[in-house]
Amino acid sequence: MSTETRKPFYLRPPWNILFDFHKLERLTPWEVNIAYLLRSFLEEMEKSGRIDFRASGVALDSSAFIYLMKSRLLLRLEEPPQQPKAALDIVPPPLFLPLRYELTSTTIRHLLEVLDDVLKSERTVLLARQESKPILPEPFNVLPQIDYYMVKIELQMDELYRTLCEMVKGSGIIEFSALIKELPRLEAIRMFIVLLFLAQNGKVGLWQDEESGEIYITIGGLSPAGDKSAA
Amino acid sequence: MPPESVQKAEPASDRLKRALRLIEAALYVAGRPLDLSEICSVLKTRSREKAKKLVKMLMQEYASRDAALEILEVKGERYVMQLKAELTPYIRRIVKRPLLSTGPLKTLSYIALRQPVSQKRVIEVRGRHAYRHISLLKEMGLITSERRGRATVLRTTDYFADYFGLSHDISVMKRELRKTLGEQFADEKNQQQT
Amino acid sequence: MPPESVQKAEPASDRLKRALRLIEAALYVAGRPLDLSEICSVLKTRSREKAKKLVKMLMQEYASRDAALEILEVKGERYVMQLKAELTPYIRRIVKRPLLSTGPLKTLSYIALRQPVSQKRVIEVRGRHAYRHISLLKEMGLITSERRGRATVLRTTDYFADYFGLSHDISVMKRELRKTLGEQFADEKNQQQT
Repeated sequence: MSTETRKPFYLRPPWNILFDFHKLERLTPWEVNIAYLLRSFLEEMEKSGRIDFRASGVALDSSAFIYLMKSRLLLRLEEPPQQPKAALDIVPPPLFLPLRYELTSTTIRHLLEVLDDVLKSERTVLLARQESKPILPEPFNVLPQIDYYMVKIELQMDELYRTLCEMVKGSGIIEFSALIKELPRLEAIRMFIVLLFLAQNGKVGLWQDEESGEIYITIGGLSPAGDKSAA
Repeated sequence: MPPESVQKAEPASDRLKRALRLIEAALYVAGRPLDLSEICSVLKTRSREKAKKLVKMLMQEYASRDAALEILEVKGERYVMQLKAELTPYIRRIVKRPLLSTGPLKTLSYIALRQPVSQKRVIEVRGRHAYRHISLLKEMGLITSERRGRATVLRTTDYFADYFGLSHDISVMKRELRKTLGEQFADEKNQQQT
Repeated sequence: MPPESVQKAEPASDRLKRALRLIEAALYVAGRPLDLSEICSVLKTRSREKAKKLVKMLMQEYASRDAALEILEVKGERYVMQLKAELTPYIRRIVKRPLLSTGPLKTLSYIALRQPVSQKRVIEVRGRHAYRHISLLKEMGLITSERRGRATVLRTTDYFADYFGLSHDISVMKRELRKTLGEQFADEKNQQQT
């Protein structure tokens, strides 16, 4: 009972998922409302009157990780899990094969003929294994994953930037709705995320018309607000 | 009476016996229906009539012997040696060669009835384990796959048709299959509805 | 005289005929030598003596029929049905189907030479597609797999040995394989030199 009361509030649901690394790796990111979790976490902490920077840091780190998982899924264009389908077609009963003996033409000679090839690749594998013995300890395995992710983002950013430049022939304004015309929904979301990255790097400007909801993208140092009449 | 040139004149009964043994041997090793021209080539004769007469004699011999094996005629004047179906349940455990289990056999009958059918469709209907069935059936030479744009299309092979003594013409084959599967097929439909 | 309870008392001659047919069926579909315990299991009897007596009768029946097939006893009280060797040259062209295509055959040959070998090692040497080969070879009864701690260990079966006419003893088999392999390489070298 006493341990229960001493346990900090954030180790209880719903906040506990932010503090359990193993759970975090297994969860479906779409089921997590990060904004709600963080807001209520701050509120609870304020209520308790004890500001714990260490816990806040972990919560922030975990939220970033969940966000990363979400973005990664979008970039992979992973479809949401499919609804179980009703039977599509009737499966006929099995066709039982009549039992027949059949002499096959493979002899021990054939078996040994192919062995030569296999032994060659065995030598290659063994040789490669000797050469690639690690000398340094393995780097922390989370880092390469993130690097790979960033490389992919950069590739997507370059590609989108090129497309935008072509559309406006150097400089000008593009409507987001025109950009994603005829694209499937997931592809459009993916493009929007890449666009946010471009904006963060200062490569494009973004401005949203509050009435129509249209987002204007500017390229080539144009100020989005100043040029909205041109759009 | 001394034999007149033993080399040349083998007695007729021996020649007959030898011919029957050759056909028996060919049917045994083939494991599939042989047509008359294949039987002719084994007998080294051009007379299809003669070959046919001899196979029929062998069929009769097998029938009268009441053996575990039978020789049957299938469509297109083709002949096959196989185990009598009623004995299958008793020797099932002995069979080591791929006597396919029910799962792959269902996938096979689905492909046969719906061919040409996309691999995607087969997986949708039969589930992801059907990938293994498909590769097994391909390895056994019962089906082939072919790329058509981004899709993989599956169909049965001539070997499949031969194995079951079915027509090589796909639409005729499907009709034959439906007839074979008919009663069982109807049973299954009823079970799904209940 | 009316038959006394037909259901119960199958005449002895019919029982005998049926037993012979079951053995014939088993030997035919196995395509490999069967030992007495396998024959007992088909006959559903525990008496090895009885099984032996019945196989011998079937052997005699085949011998007297002067057929293309024969039943022989091989090492270790095992019995096999096979084509009489003298007929092989005449029907060779009929035999077209290989046991396996080249890919799975390569995987099989590697397992045979390196057995017992871990599945991981086989995949390293043969590539990821070898997972499919392994499951095919298992399905065909040519190899077996066994868990040892976290590893899966592969080896060939007696069926494999029988198919290629190799010893059931693994170390003897490997010696046989290496010897034949050596001879083959020697042959090839000689051919290349001439």
